[in-house]
Parts: sequence; structure tokens; C-alpha cells
Amino acid sequence: MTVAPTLNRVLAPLKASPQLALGAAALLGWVLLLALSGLLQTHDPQLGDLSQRFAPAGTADHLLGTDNLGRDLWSRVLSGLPWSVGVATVSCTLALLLGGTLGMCAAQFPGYPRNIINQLVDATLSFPGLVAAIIIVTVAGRGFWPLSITLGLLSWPVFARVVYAESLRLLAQDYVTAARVMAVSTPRILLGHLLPGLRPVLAVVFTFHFADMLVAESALSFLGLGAPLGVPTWGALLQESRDFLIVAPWLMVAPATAIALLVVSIHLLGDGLSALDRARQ
Amino acid sequence: MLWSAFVLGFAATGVAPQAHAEEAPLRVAVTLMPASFGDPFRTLGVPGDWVWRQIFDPLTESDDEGRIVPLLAESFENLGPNTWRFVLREGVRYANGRPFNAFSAKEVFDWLISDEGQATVVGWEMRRVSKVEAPDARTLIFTTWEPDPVLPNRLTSAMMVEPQAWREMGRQGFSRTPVGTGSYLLTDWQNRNGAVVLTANPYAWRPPGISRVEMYPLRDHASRLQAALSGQLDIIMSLRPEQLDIFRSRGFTVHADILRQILAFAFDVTGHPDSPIADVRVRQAFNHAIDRKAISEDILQGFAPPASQGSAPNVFGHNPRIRPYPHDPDKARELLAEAGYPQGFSTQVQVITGTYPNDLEIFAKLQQDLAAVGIDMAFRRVLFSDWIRQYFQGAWRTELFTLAWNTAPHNDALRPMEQYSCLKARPFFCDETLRAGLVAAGREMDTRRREALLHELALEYRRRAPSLLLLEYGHMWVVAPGLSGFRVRTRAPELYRVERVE
Amino acid sequence: MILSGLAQRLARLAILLLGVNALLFVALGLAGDPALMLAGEDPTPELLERIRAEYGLDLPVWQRYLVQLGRMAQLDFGVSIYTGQPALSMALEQLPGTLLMAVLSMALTLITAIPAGVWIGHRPEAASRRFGAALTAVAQGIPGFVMALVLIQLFVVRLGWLPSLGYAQPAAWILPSISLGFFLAPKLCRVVSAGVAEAMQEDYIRTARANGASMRFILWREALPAALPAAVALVGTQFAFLVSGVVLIETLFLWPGIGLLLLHSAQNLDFPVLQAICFVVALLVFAVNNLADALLRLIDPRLRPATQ
Amino acid sequence: MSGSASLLRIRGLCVDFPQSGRILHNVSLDAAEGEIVGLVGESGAGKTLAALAILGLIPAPGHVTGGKVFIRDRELTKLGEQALRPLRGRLAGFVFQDPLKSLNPVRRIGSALVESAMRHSGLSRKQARERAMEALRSVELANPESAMRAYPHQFSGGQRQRIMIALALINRPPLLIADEPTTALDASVQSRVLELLKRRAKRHTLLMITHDLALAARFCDRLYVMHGGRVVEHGPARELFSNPRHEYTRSLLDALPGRRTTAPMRSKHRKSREALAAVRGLTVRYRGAAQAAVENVDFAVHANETVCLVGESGSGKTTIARALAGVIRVDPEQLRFPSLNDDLPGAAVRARHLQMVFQDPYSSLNPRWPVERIVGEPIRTHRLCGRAEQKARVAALLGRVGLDPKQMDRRPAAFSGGQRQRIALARALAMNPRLLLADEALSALDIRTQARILALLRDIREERRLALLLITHDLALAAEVGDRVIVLRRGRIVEQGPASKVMNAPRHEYTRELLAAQARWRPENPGREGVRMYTPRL
Repeated sequence: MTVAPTLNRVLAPLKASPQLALGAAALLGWVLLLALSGLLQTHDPQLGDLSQRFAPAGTADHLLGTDNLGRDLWSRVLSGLPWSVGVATVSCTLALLLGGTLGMCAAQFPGYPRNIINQLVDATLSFPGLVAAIIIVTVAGRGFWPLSITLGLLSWPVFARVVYAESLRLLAQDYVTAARVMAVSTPRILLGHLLPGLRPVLAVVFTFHFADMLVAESALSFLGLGAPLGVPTWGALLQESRDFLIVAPWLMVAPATAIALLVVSIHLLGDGLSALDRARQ
Repeated sequence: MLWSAFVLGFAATGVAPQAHAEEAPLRVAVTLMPASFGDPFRTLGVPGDWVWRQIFDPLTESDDEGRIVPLLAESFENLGPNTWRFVLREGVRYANGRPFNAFSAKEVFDWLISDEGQATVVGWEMRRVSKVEAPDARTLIFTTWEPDPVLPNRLTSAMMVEPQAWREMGRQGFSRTPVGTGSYLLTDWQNRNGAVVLTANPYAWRPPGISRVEMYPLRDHASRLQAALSGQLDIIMSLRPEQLDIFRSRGFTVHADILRQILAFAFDVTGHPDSPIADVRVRQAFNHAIDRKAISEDILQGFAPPASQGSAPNVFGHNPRIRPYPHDPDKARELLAEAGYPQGFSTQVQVITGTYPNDLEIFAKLQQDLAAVGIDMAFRRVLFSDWIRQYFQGAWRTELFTLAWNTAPHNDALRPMEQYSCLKARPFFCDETLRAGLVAAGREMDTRRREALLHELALEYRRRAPSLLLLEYGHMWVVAPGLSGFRVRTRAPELYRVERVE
Repeated sequence: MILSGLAQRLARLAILLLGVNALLFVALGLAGDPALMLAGEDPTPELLERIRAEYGLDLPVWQRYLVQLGRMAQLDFGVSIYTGQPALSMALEQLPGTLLMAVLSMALTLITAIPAGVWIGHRPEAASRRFGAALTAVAQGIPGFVMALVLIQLFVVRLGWLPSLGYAQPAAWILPSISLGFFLAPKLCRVVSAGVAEAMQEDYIRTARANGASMRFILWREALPAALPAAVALVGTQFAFLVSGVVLIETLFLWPGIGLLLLHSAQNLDFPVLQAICFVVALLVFAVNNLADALLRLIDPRLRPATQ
Repeated sequence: MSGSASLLRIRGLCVDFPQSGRILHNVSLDAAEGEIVGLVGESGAGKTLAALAILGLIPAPGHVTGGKVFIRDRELTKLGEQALRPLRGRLAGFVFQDPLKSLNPVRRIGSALVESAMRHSGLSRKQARERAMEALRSVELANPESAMRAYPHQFSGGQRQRIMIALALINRPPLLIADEPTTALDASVQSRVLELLKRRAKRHTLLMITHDLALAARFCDRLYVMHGGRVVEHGPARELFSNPRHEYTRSLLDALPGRRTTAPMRSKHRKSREALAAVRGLTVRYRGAAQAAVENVDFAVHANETVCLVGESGSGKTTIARALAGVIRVDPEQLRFPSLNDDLPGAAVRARHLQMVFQDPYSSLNPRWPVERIVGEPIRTHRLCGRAEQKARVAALLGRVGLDPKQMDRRPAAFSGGQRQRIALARALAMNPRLLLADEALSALDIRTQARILALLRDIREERRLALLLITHDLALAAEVGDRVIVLRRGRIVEQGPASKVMNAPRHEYTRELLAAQARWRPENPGREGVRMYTPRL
């Protein structure tokens, strides 16, 4: 295939939905920011100049001001980005793989596997995730991998439930029946018919879940249970800022805005994707 | 529109006058509630003292200069190396109306030295007491197994509970509804704002100026600041220096004092015998590498002076001739080179965050200072619960860990030294050459000789550098305008003195 | 059918509680010897032995687990490692605060999200509704705890209008319930608006119009009831999520509830209390889920068991 | 026309939609008092839109751009929404196609009726209740008292449609508009609802919208035929039916079963006794179902024959098809393929023996795959030919079913319903099966498309000597194409035999009932009096 048609296929939905285009543009911006986060940092995010404490936002040399240690807030906010995005990516992927597999299994194999998986899904979903996360992280310890894995393990039912419902719908489609009548093997049906059919739904759920995981990560970091000491994740920055509500309000405004902007852009993308999905049907 | 209607609706109910116009309570923010609620024997010092000293009194207390003075006692004297006599105050009653006298006090001490009592922290403090006698209602005679020069100091933490209530309700029941001789009576452990509610004890021998107190356990600086800003607090304990200006501008009075604790990191020498920190020169290098003065002045705005030894100046046994380690990076590098680490090394420290004001700033500065001499120190945050486990088990995961040199509540320099010694069941720093001195100081009944012994020990400890000494604990609090008479003793607020002024 | 549904739910609750229980039991084991914690500083070996025997810590692991399960079946969660108080009563003491917050924010969520959802869903293509929908999308993107911080900064710190500690005065209810509203209200609004928009395309709306029903009648009596089951289902399934929000909001507004206790107990590694909290929370969510289900059956007759 | 005064007059009505342009072109229509007027045409002809336009009910982006509508000489097109609302239900009542979707599932029947009565007639709640009960009685609904308290899902399709009629009539409008009122119903129920409508129509003017020309011809006094948003022809029903003037009307009539110009389906090839599939005592029970979906069914399909499996919805037709195709697992004893060597064929062997075409042309093709991949799926799965030949093979198959092979890289969305059924047929043929199962494969299609696909099926079965198992609810279709007919009811066979025998001399009462229900609306003798013309022999 040549480049132009592929490009067209990618761009066509963007033209159709301004929402999706906006979301994609915002996401592109974030990806750029993420890729260049090292380069864009004007200062070492961990090294402060104690003589420069609490420089307000807009100070020459400090775009977003400095914190209680004279560390550059812009650089700290930037350096928090890869951590948050990394946790969200790993936990989402884990949840997707686990939940997707189990959801497909539940749809494909009625009887005990389906019952057990569905019971597990419902039980997990009926317990507050943050409560569970707080307990697990307290025990398992802080850090990138414990946190990512905990969030992934707690949130797979979100995917399992959606994949299960959508798989049931797809497996009941006549074209799947036709494939069975044609004696197409089950793995081939799952790979050829089911997986591509799940893709749009998965894209939507993944997007929203990614946003949820970002929020969860920042919430846990905010409670002091996410990132280890010294990692300037946004949640940790927000927690630190609470000591300086009056002295340095910019310390709160910058990470709060960053979280909200990132989540809103991802939601925009998710809304666009689901609108696209609905339009396709 | 609906949102605003909702807001207005609630605002209206909020403004509506209360049906029963009571005297406004005194609202005090502290950091924590005592874990054992009203059982004053399970832990020592803060946070228990925040509450306990409002509802209980001990026989003695330490005054502003660090001297031990009588409280529920009128006087005390040393009758011999192993005997103490206390004469008790007359006319004191418990909050349930029963009289306080030598007999009730004897009952409390008898429980403390019983097997059950010995399992409590305060009971353990009394372990040298062999028997307590009450020849009459005013006199209490303590006999000890061996000489105990700091017995009056130890008694500052032995709260006089009402023995009959203690017996009848059991420890658990008593802890919910404690009865003491204090100025206040505990009426609610948690009201709808999460506060402990205290009301005036009708039988108080020191009746309070304000009859109702709400005490808020607010863990972190941010919570206390936020609650204060929302106008719901009159007295706020434990603030950070940079928050003080806000309160000054709102008419609050700012107070500060130096606590009898020294912020420090201990070296786990026992657990890491092959580590660089096992070498005394390395430990000294640590102490030379850091710029205490800068931390004290730039970060803490002078509220916490650099530490020179394990005790603060107003503590018995403090050696005024010892100066803090000078900030000397060259010397530090030299010592490291001598010890065989010219390139430096990396190490880890476990810290508890959120308790000491500006701890994160201090740690960051430490990291920079140590990096300058080649020591790469990583800070690992631990929860207190995790820390205390390691402490009890004597097994430390890292070469350094937070451990304050704490002279409270005895106000005596010996206690923290014993921590850093072979006398501990699971020591992290054990130097046999110090043992004899420590034991002698623990038994010396002559005050001047004992002080000399402690001065000598302080010098020995400085030489061996078992910890990275940082600062003397600073403590800042603010009092709302319109209140007078408030003071803090031994980190515990004396709320009964507070009065409203126009 | 209702009965078997309830039995299934109870089974699920049991699975959940067993899972949580096992997790915490393992965690307790990982955290080290509890006897050392209970014994205090520098314990003698004899004391340790005594404590181990007293708390059944000298038994093999599986026996200890069974003993613990048996105690829990009798609602005995043991005493807090930190305070020595009975764990379950510690958790229950905090329940009223949490319930108050949940009820407040749920009420706020319902009285804002449903009218807004109906308004947007009525004619989603109109410019003003699109703006409303965009606003909802943005609101959904702002995490509730971030919103809480902003509200505190604005109304407590800057303007000094509202208190932010506890819940003794009703004025202190405003900010927490608004913040917690952010966890669910935008989602609910979107579900209602989508449901109404979808219902408005249904044939029975055409029937109603053909019968001369007014737009107001159609929206509130025809479209909303049809959209309501989805909304109730959302509230039911999202209640667990709301409880997560309660933890954060309680922490932020120093609201003495289960969330605050949870955080403190987690920091203290106080496993008996954590067990009790999990039990109370799971039961709470269970109750609300069942309530939502009953409500769902009430408003959607198709879900009721056939009576004819 | 009985010469009475005109009730409804539509003159030059035009309706535009912003995206798609003009949908209705210059539609004019008259209905006299007491008359039954039929509006006939295939789906998408604009029938429903024209009816909705009468009371300004066109869905949102659409709007009337020209023309006028009068009821009793009152011009409705110049009235605004506010003025029209009180007239809806009072001047005209509507009955829509799908009664389940047209009644609010979460509202009680009584509340819908009572609210509607109160709204218009200013009745008290009590009076309105009386009125509602009366309306329910008038549509011959059993037990109206309890029906008032019930919800729509608690009724059968026929009962629901009666309720819809009651709702349409509760405010006693002079005009009743019925939009495909029986299409969603089973044949036996259909006739009863139609009879009810007919009885009610004596007091009302009835505008009847239907795609079923035969039914319209028998039912209505006058017909309007619509095509592409235009009225192409109108006139008295009998006249229009016997002597259509417009080409489109003619093509519609020609596609009617029994009048189709295509030759019959029966094979010219010699029948053989070779059974391709034999069903013996087939019983299927779904998990949790109280009744078996299929119970003790026996039949066989032989080479070269066309067997029709007839039954109403829920009779177990599809279950049998799925069991045959191996989608549902059944006891091997109950299902044999004698012509295959092995009694229990492996999936692949069975697949090459037997293939299937499905009812819904939209769900039977994977919407994400291009046609080449869809038709090539069996070829790839069974490695029927080399990779290189595959494209040519697909092209040939597409050509055979009458599609342009150049379109093979398009996706299903680009094709119409009829074309999709052709694609599905091509896919089934790729396996070169001996037995083709068509599960309601024609029922979702317009009548003319149906005729064309039927012709294609006939040609292919002749050419490939296929046996055909045709599953349908349409007795007329079965009579037309089947060698043998099997009648199913509630999972059991009630009758089977040669088509001519079953159709002309049904032995079972149910078959007679079905035939009677359909025969009432058969086109042979169009006219109003035809309603009572057929009396089933008992």
C-alpha cells in the first residue's frame, strides 16, 4: 500500500469528527511533550536553589515559578509526566491483556468458566478500587512496578466485562455462525472475526481507562502511596503544594491544570472514538 | 443555577443561630490522638500528652528550665540511695468526685510495677521500683531495687488515674472514659468534626479558664494549615516557619520553643559491619559534610539551631562546651580518603516524612551537601508503622535511619545514649567501652558527679559519631487573638490557663 | 428469581470478603511477626512466647487462617494493633460520617445531573446543549480530588467563606459534596442525556407525539422514565467508585469517616482494622447495589419476574 | 368511492431533509369519509413520511417545503407546533408498525390511555378511565381491567397492536392512520388484527400503509402506489390490481408469489432417493428453557429436491437449521448424513456437504472485511485452491451470483440488501455444497428483490444440482417453490408432504388455519367483500 491511501484512511475519521480531531491533536501535543520532556526541562527537576525559594510563576528563568526548595516547577511538572503516563500505560495494558483474555474466554466457553469469570468480575467491581489499592500498595510497597501491577490487577474487570458483552454480541452475529458452518476453526474465528470486531470498543475503553488510571495514579501519589519519595509525579506535587496554599498557590495550580488538561484531552479522544464507533454501526 | 441554589441553601442553614448558645469552645489543633485513647500507660510523651495532660496529672513535671518540680506532690526528697519520699497535695479530687491521696496513688503504682503493668511502657519506666508504701494519706515512699537518680523525672509520665474506675472498667473501658485529676473531663472522643471534646472537670484543683475544649488531631502540616485558614481553630500546634507570616498577618501570636529532641540519622553499624559506615572516620565525614547552619537559617528561619550532641541545652547533662561539627567538606573528603573511600560511595537512609517541619527541604539539602563530598545518599520513605517494626526487631534494611535523640520525658541526657549502646536488647550501635560509663551514670545519685559523668559521655559519643546529627527540634505554634495565658510545657499545651480577653 | 439473585449476590459478597481477607492475611504475614509489634521495645523471649500463645500466633499458618475466619464469621475482627480497641467498632464509629457524605453528594448529583441530562439530551444537536455537553465532558475530565483542592483554594483560603473541617456545621457540607459530586455527576449527566436522546428517537415517542403530548410531557413522563433505568444502573455499579472518592474527599476535608480511618490504618499497617473496614465497605456497597437493583425493578417493569 | 365528502386532502406535498434533499415530491392524496385508502410501495418509498406529514410529525431535520394538507377543509400545514398539538390524536390517530417499540416499555397501558384521553377531551381522571376501558373493550381485548395495570411487554404482539389501536381511537378521531400495522405479526394474528381494523374502519376513515400489494388490494377501497417519494399511480383497488397502468405497479404485481413471471422452483432433474440429510427424533432444549425448542422432529432432505420448512416465529425452524449446520451440538443419532461415508461427519466434511444462507443480510457478512475476503474465507479455510487462483475463483463466484467482480475490494456497507444476499450465496457456493440451507433468506428483502434472488437460486440449483432446504414463515412462498413442505408448530412437525398436497388439502387444523389466514388476503379476488369469501373446510 502506498502512503497516501493509508494516510487518508487515518485522516478521514478525523475530518468527519471535529471532536476526534481535537482530541488527536491534543494527544499529539502530549506525546510531543512526553518525548521532549527531557529536552524541555530548563532546570534539574530535583536540584533547587534555596535562594530562589517560592519564586512566583512568570519569574524570569522560572516559567511556572519555584517550590519550597527553589526547584523549577515547570521542569518538575514535565519530569512527572513520563512516570504518570508510564504507570497508566503499564496498568492499562495489563488490564487489557488480562481482562480481554478472560472476557473472551467467558464469551467463548459457557458453563463453569463463564460463571467463574463473571462472578470474579462482579465481585471485584463491587469493591472500591482505591480502598483495595491503598491496602495493596501499603503492603507491597511503593514504586513504579508495584503501583502499575496493582492498578492493572484491580482494573482488569473493566475490560473483561466490556469484552465479554461485545464478544457475545459478535459471536452471535450471523457471519460468525457462517464461519462455524464453514468449519473455520475456533482460533481463526477469534483472531479473524472477533478480535478485529473488538478493536473499536477496546480502543474506546482503553482510552477512558487510561484516563482513569492516570487519575488513580495521581490520587494514590497524592495520598502518599504512589510514587516513592522524591519522584515528582503530579499527585505528589499536589500533595506538596498543600503546605503552601497561601504562600505559593501556583504550586497547586500547575499540576492540577496539567492533570485536568491531560485527562480532558484523553476523554476528548475517547469521545471521538466512541462517536466514530457509533457512526460505523 | 441549581448548584448555586444548593450552596445558598446550605450557607443559610450554616448561618442560622444555634438553638443553645453555649460558650464558644477553645479549638486546638494537634497532630495525632493518643493511639491508646485514655490509657496513659501504653506510650510516652507526644501525642498522648496532648490529651492526657488535660485530664490527668502526674506527681512531678519539668519546668521551663528543665528542672523537675512537684505537681500533684508538694515536695519530694531522697531519703537514701534506694528510697524516695513524696508529700502529696491536699484536697485534690478526681473528676468522679473521689479523693486523690497517697492510697489511691499507691494503688496506681502497685499496678504499674505488677506483671501486667510492667508490660506497659510507663510501667517499664518504673522497673527499678521494688515497692511503694503509703504510711498516711499524704505520704508516698518509693523503694527501688538499685539507685535510680531520675525517679522524679520518670514520675513526670506516670499519670494518676482513678484506681477504682481503672479496676472496674478494665483497661479498655477506662481508655474510652478516662478519669483523672486534670482540669478537664473527656466527654467525646470524636465529635462530628473529628475532635476530642473536653469539658471542665467540676472537681478540678486547677479550674480551667475556658470550660470547653475541642482538640483536633490533624496529621500533616497541610491539614492544620487548611483547617486554620477555614477559621475553625484557635490554637494550632506544630507549624512550619513559612506558614507563620500568614498567622501573624491575621493577628495570631506566634510562639516557638526548642524541644528536647535532636533530629538525627542513626548509623546501623551492627547490621552493616562491612559497610563504609562501620568506620568511625566515615561517620565523622558525614557529620562534617553537612551545612547545619544553612539548614537552620535558610530553611527553618532560625527556629531550630544546629545540634552539637544528643541533648538540647536545657536538658540535664547537656555539655555546653561541645560545639556542632563545623561544616568542612575538605575535612570530610580527607576523612573519607583516609577510610579508603576517596571516590565516595552510595548509601541509603530510611526517613519518616511529614512529622518534622520542612523535612523534605532538609533532606534535599542534605543530599546536596553529601553529594559534594562524594556520598550519594538515597532517601527512602517509610511509614512509621514500618519503621517501628524494624526498630522493635532491631533489623534495619538500610545503613541509616531516622532516629531522634529523645530526652523527653525525663529531660535527662542519659536516656538517648542508652539507645545508642550495648544495653539495648537489639543494639544497632554497640561500643563496649561505653558500657561502664553508662551504667555508672544510671546509678549515680549525686547530681554534680552525675552531670560530670554525662558531660564525659557526651564527649565520648561525639568522638564515636554514632549518628548524623542535624538540628535541635524546633516547635512552632500560634494562638488566635483574644486569648491569653497559653503556654506549653514538655510539648504539652496547658489549656487550663487559657482565658479570653477583650 | 429475586431470591436466587440475592443468593448469587451473597455468594459474590462471600467471594469478595474471602479474597480481601486472604489478601490481608498474607499481608499481615509479610509485614513481620505481629508478636514483636504487640510486645513493644526490647521484649524478653518469655513475653514473646506468651503473646504468641495468647494471640494464637504459635499455630501453623493454615490453622491461624481458619481460626481467624471462624472469628470473623462471628463478626469478631480482633483488636486494632495500633489502638487496642475492637476493630469493627472502630470502623462502625466512622460510618455515619461516610454515609452522610455519600447521601449528600448523591442527592446533589441527582438534582443536578438529571435535569441537566434531560436538558442536553432533549436536543443534543442544538448549540447551547452542545456547549453543555462539552462542559460535562470537561467536568468529567477533572478528577474530584483536584476539584476539591481548587475549591478549597478558592472558597476556604482566598475568600474565607466556607469551613473545610469536619461536618458539624452544615456549611461544611457544601464543598465536600460538590467535590464528590464531580466523581459521578458528569457521568450520570451523560448517561441521562444519552438515554434521553436515544429515547427521543424511539417509536413510542412518535406515538406520544402523534397523540398530542407536549414536549414537556414527552421529556419528563416518556423519555426520562425510559432513560432512568440506565441511570440507576450506573449509580448502582458506580457506587463502589464513589466510595473511592469518599476516601479522597474525606482526607481533603478532614471529614471523620471511614476513608480517613482507612488511610490512617493503612499507614499504621493496622490489619484488623483494615479487615473491618473492608467488611463494612463491602457490605455498604452490597446494600447499595441491591437497593439500586430493587429500584431498577421498580422503574423498569421488564426486569420484574413475570406475574401473569 | 362512495361519493361522500372528502375528509383528508393532500395537495402537492413536498418534504425536504437537509442532508438528503427532497424526499417527498408533490404528493397528493384524497380520502373520503368512511373510506379505506391504501398507500403502497416498497420500503423507502416515502409512505410513512407522507402520513407523518399530515399532522406535522416529520422527524427533526426534515420539514415540509410545499403543498397543503386539509382535514375537513381545515388547512393543517399553516399551523404551528402549538396549534397542531391539540389536533394530534383528535383529528387523526396513528397505529405504527412495531407495537412493542411503539409503546413506552416503562409505562402502564392504563396511564398512556388515560393521559391521552385527559389531554384532549378535558375529562376527569375517572371519566378518562372509563373512556380507556371502553376503548380497550372496543378492540376486543380480554380483561381490560387488568390490562390497564399491565406493561406492554406483558402482552403478545397481537394484543399490543390492539392496544395501539385503542390508543389511536381513544379520542375518537375521524381519521385512523395505520402504518404497516400487521407486518411485525405472525400470519394467524395478522388476519385477526386486520379484521378488527376493518370493523373499526366502518366508523372511521382509514389510511392504510403497507408494502404488501396483495393485502392492500383486498383490504382497501382505493390505492395510492408510491415509488421514490412520488405517487406513481392511484385508483380503485380492484381496477389498479387487474389493470395496472404504471410500469412500477406492474413490476410489483409481477413479483407477487403466484404471479411471478419466473418459472417455478421445482427441479427438472430427476428426484433421487439419496438422502443428503436425515433428521430422526431431533430434540433440542436450550439451557433454562421450560420447553424444548424442537421436539422429536423427523424428516429427510434428498438430492435435487426443494424442501420448505414452514412455521411462525418460535416454531423451531432456525433451531433445526442450526442443528443441521452443526452450530448447535446434538446427539449424533438424531442427525445423519447417509450419503457421506461417515455417519458422523467431521466439521470440514460436513461444511463441504452443507452450506447456509442467513436471514439478515446485514449481520451475515463481516462489515470489516472486503468482499474478496468474505467470499474467499471458505476457500482459504479449506485450501480449495492455490493462493494465486483465489482471486479468480472469487471473481467467478461473484459473476455467477450477478455481481460485478470489480467490486470485490469493497466492504459490505457499499451494497444493498439484495446484493449482500448474493454475496452470502457466493460464499456458500464457494464450498460447492450439495445441500443449501436458506434460513428466511428472502424475508428481509423487498418483494421485487425477492423475486430476483429466487430466480437466481433456481438457476443455480438447476446448474449445480443442489438440494435446497428453504426455511420460511411465508406459506405462499413455500407453495410456490417447494417440492415438499414441512409445517412446524411449537417445535413439532404437524404436517409434511408434497407441496401441492399440503397446500390444497391440508390435513392438520393448524395448517388449515395458517392457510386460511393467508388466503383471506390472497390476490385472486380483490375486493372488500373478499373478507368473508374463504371458509376453511373443516
